[in-house]
Amino acid sequence: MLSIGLGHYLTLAAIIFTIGIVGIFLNRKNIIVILMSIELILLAVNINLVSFSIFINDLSGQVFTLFILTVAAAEAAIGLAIIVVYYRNSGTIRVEEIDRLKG
Amino acid sequence: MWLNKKNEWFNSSGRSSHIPVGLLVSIIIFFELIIVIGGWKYKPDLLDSIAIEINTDLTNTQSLGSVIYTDYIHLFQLSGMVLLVAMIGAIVLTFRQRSGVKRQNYFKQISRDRKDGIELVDVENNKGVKIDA
Amino acid sequence: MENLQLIIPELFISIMIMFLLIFGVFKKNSSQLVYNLTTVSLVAALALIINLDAQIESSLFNNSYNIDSLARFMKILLILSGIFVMLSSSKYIQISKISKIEYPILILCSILGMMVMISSNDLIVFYMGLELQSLALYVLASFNRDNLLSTESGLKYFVLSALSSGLLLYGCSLIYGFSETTNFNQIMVNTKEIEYGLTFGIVFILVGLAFKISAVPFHMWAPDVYQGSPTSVTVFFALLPKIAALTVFIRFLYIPFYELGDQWQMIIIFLSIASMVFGAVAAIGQKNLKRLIAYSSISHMGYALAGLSTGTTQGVQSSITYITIYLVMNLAFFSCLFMLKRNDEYYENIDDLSGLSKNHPLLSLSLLVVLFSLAGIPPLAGFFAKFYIFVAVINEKMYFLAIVGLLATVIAAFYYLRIIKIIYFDPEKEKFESKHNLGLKFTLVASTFFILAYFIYPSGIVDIISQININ
Amino acid sequence: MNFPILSSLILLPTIGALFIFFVRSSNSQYQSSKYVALFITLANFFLSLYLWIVFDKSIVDFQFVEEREWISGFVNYKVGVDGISILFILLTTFITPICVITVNATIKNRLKDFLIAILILETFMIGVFCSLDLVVFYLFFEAGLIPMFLIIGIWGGERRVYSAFKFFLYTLLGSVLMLVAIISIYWITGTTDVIKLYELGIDAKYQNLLWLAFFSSFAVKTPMWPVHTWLPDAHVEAPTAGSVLLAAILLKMAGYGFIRFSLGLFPDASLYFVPLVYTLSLIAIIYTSLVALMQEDMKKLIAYSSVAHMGFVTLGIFTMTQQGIEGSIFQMISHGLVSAALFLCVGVVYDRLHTRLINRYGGLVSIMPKYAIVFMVFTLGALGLPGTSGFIGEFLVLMGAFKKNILVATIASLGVILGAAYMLWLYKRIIFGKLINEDVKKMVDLKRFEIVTLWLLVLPIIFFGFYPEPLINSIEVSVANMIDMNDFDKINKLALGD
Repeated sequence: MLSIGLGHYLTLAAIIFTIGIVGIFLNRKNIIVILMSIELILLAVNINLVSFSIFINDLSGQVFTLFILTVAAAEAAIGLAIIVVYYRNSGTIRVEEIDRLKG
Repeated sequence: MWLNKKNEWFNSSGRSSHIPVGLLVSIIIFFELIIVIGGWKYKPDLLDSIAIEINTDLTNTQSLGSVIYTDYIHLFQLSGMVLLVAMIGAIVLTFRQRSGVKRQNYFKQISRDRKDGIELVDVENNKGVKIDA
Repeated sequence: MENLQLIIPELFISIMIMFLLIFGVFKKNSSQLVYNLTTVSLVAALALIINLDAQIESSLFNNSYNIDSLARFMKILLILSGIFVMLSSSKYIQISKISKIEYPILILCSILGMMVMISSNDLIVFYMGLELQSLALYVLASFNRDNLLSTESGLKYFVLSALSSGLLLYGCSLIYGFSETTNFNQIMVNTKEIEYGLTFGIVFILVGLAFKISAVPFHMWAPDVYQGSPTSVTVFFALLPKIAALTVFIRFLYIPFYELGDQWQMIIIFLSIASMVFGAVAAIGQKNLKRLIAYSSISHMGYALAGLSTGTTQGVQSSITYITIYLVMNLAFFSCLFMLKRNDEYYENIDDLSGLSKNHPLLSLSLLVVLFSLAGIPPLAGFFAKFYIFVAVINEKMYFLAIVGLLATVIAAFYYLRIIKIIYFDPEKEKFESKHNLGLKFTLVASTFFILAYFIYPSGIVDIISQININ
Repeated sequence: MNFPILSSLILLPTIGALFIFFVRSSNSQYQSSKYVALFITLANFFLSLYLWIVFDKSIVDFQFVEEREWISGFVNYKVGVDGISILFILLTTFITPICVITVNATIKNRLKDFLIAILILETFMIGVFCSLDLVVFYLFFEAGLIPMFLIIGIWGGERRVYSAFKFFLYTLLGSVLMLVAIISIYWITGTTDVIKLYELGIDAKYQNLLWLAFFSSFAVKTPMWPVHTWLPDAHVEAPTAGSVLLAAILLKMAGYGFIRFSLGLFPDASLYFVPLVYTLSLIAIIYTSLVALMQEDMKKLIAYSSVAHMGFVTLGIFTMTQQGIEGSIFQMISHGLVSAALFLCVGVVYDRLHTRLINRYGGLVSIMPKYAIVFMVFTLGALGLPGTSGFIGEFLVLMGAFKKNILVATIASLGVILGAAYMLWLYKRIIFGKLINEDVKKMVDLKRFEIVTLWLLVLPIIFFGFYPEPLINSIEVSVANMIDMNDFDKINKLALGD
């Protein structure tokens, strides 16, 4: 029988983290996807922290997770607000068209 | 380093050239992370063990609460500030006061009393009254 | 019972944030008033910090919040720069129509976040401070919400900074897992042996921090954000977050990871060399002054990192000296930038400076001083900044780093000279306005004077900094 | 004596510059600011003259030493003079007022800024020659780049931007390695105080690398072949006063540095690298003399001749004999006077005709006889005719060289002949020949201030040509001490014995 150990949680977190990174770097269409990818990364971190916290029997990991959740909410709010104002100005949120600044 | 590709990533030129590179890099990252996990030599027994016993007198939520409001109170307050910033930020960026829209002024409405609303006028015969003068 | 007296400055700023917010909302058209009150409360906070007993080395909240000489010095530096930034940019935000009550409040919030970062001695505290700072900065970058460039810079900064926070967090989670604690001192105790997990945690954290101080190869956001943001925000970006991030860098490298010096030293050296060289080379072709100063600050961060890479107290002190002088130079540079105004429009291209010396001899003289100082030519302050760094680096026999750094100085001198050439050798253009508000003038005069007169008594700052002890 | 005479020498020009800076500018005050500058520089000259008089020439030690804590626990501000440096200070304070006088004709715009730049430059130049601490020396050495860059760039000719950049970047690149070396010396020996370093000595195993680092800086500044290419550009484009300062004083900083630091601090390495220096010096002497022969531009010709003369200087220094070093110092002083004078002469005709091309002139002797006379003296001085100061220098250098290596000395003597060739040919083409060009005929002879400045230079050139004693006296003891201290004599004898 396969019992689920720390390694499995960490692998799951690694997979999610990688998906998040890939999502940011390979996505060309929609900036919202980047926002989601960032949430994925934070999620991966949370899984890591919670599983570590359980396995080393230390609460601070879970506390950390709670604060990360708070921050993630705040970040999503501000991220969406910025996307909204950007959309108002440029009429697009396609990633490949965000190129006015260069030099 | 792959993060240099930022501009290309934002630019539309070089349409698909970065995808294999990105994938490759991601796979490398992933395997590195797996190696990290697999290479945990610190406490090898932990890898296979299932979650350890937790003191059942307190529920997890209770114990979390007890530390958050004591040991981590400064962070708790600070997260309040973070949320405040998020609020201010979202409002200042997206909230627009449209001009030309009629609004209610509640305070004015409820603080209205009789002498503001009614005016008694002595009307002379056959003269009439001018309203909204 | 915690000794809350030690965090009175932080408490004071938090209370001022809330008070000013309420005040600003209920009093109509009070944006200017709130702005001035913010400046005043920063001055008050500065007084409160200075008033704290300098001898106290203490840590609060289960040893997660350090009040020590490093934190004290960096906070003073932080708030002083904040005051000068506020003084110099007040006119700018009125003219570019971003004068809202939220602007100074967000600045206060981000300063609060930076103060937390500076004092942090715990992964969680550090992260919360960092996020408080970054969230306010995202909004500030896109504060000119009707301007495409400003919102785009905000967006780019948001995406990349959030990504770097993610990497950093992942690193934190690994460190937590492998050391079983989030406290810096405890991490040092628990990580005597080197493991893969720790190394990766360090790498992830260093990458995240490198993002924050825009070290190559994690610098790509800096030029775009510097250029697109309103100049008043750019100057903020160029000064304050660097102080906080550098302090955190010092804390990470010298407390939790001190024993693992072999692991991070090569990384820091690489970041340092790449930043110095790339910053110098990439700045050569730039046309926009803000973009140029972004590359220049990338290069300067390389020098600050070179000091850190030595792994010695002397190296850290030289980095702190470097960042102090860097702040003054950038403050002076941006004050000059704020003066390039004509008919309520600000100019920020290098060509706009053409022949400036004929119409504005004093302004161009200060620019001359600032640019030569940025290039590190003696006897100006910029030279001493580099000098201390190289003294520390050469003491560790890192000749390669020193020579590369000095060669990068020569490359960098080229583009600073180019600006000087445009100011002094080229034909003149239309005049700029010569009336400026007092705060801006004061900032420029004070910072230029500092740069010019630094060589008379160089020991002053060094003596203060040499009292900072790291461990 | 407690009066800080050297610091006053250093600071006085800066105070003058500040004074000029803070006086509000208007056209009428342009003149007054010039008088202020002249007054300050002259005061400085007399101060340094006084210094030379009270200076005890028979003492080996540094005199008028001032020491003050500067960067605490690390570097002290330390200045002092010995018989060698006092001459260079005197040269500096002598040439600067002459430059101030010439601004009348050459500088049309931003006179005030120009005077400020010159005064600040004087501060740095004097600082270089009297600093007795490596860091202080480096500070002054590098700081001089700023005013010179501006002088070339703002008031220069057509290609001023290119030349200014080339000048700045070349010299900066050269000197960064010196900074590394200075800091390394601090960590090796624990001090950057030159006097202490003389006593302590530096471990021979470090000397070669350190020597090379210093050499990279001084070689660019001297300039030695093959890094001399910035010099012709800078000279050609700089305004007259700038060229004068550059040729007369800035180039001497490096020669001074060779004597004070390369020989003084790294005697073993200096000996080791003698063949390298000989080779480069000889190439400089022969090659640049040949290049000078082909020049069409007067300033370029003089610039190349400077490179050749500086070749003699480096050659003389690295003979490490009493005669050679004394000759080099003498040559530097003499070249400071002669090249300054030649650039002034070029400036005189350039102001009138606005061209530096040699073939546009010709037959000036009948139009400008006074000019022809002074120019003759300077030409002869430059080619080293006996009776001019140039002769003494070259003669001593060659004497030193013959003592060490006959082949080298012979090749160097060839350079003297080439020098005579290009200088006389230049003189012939400008002063004699037919009067062809109409506009040349309209040229007027020397004005009063030009006569004054040029004769001020003629006098010392001839005086020291016939009576070199005062200069030689001044340097003799210091040079002998340096040779003693580092056992050059013994090494020389050993080398000869082989």
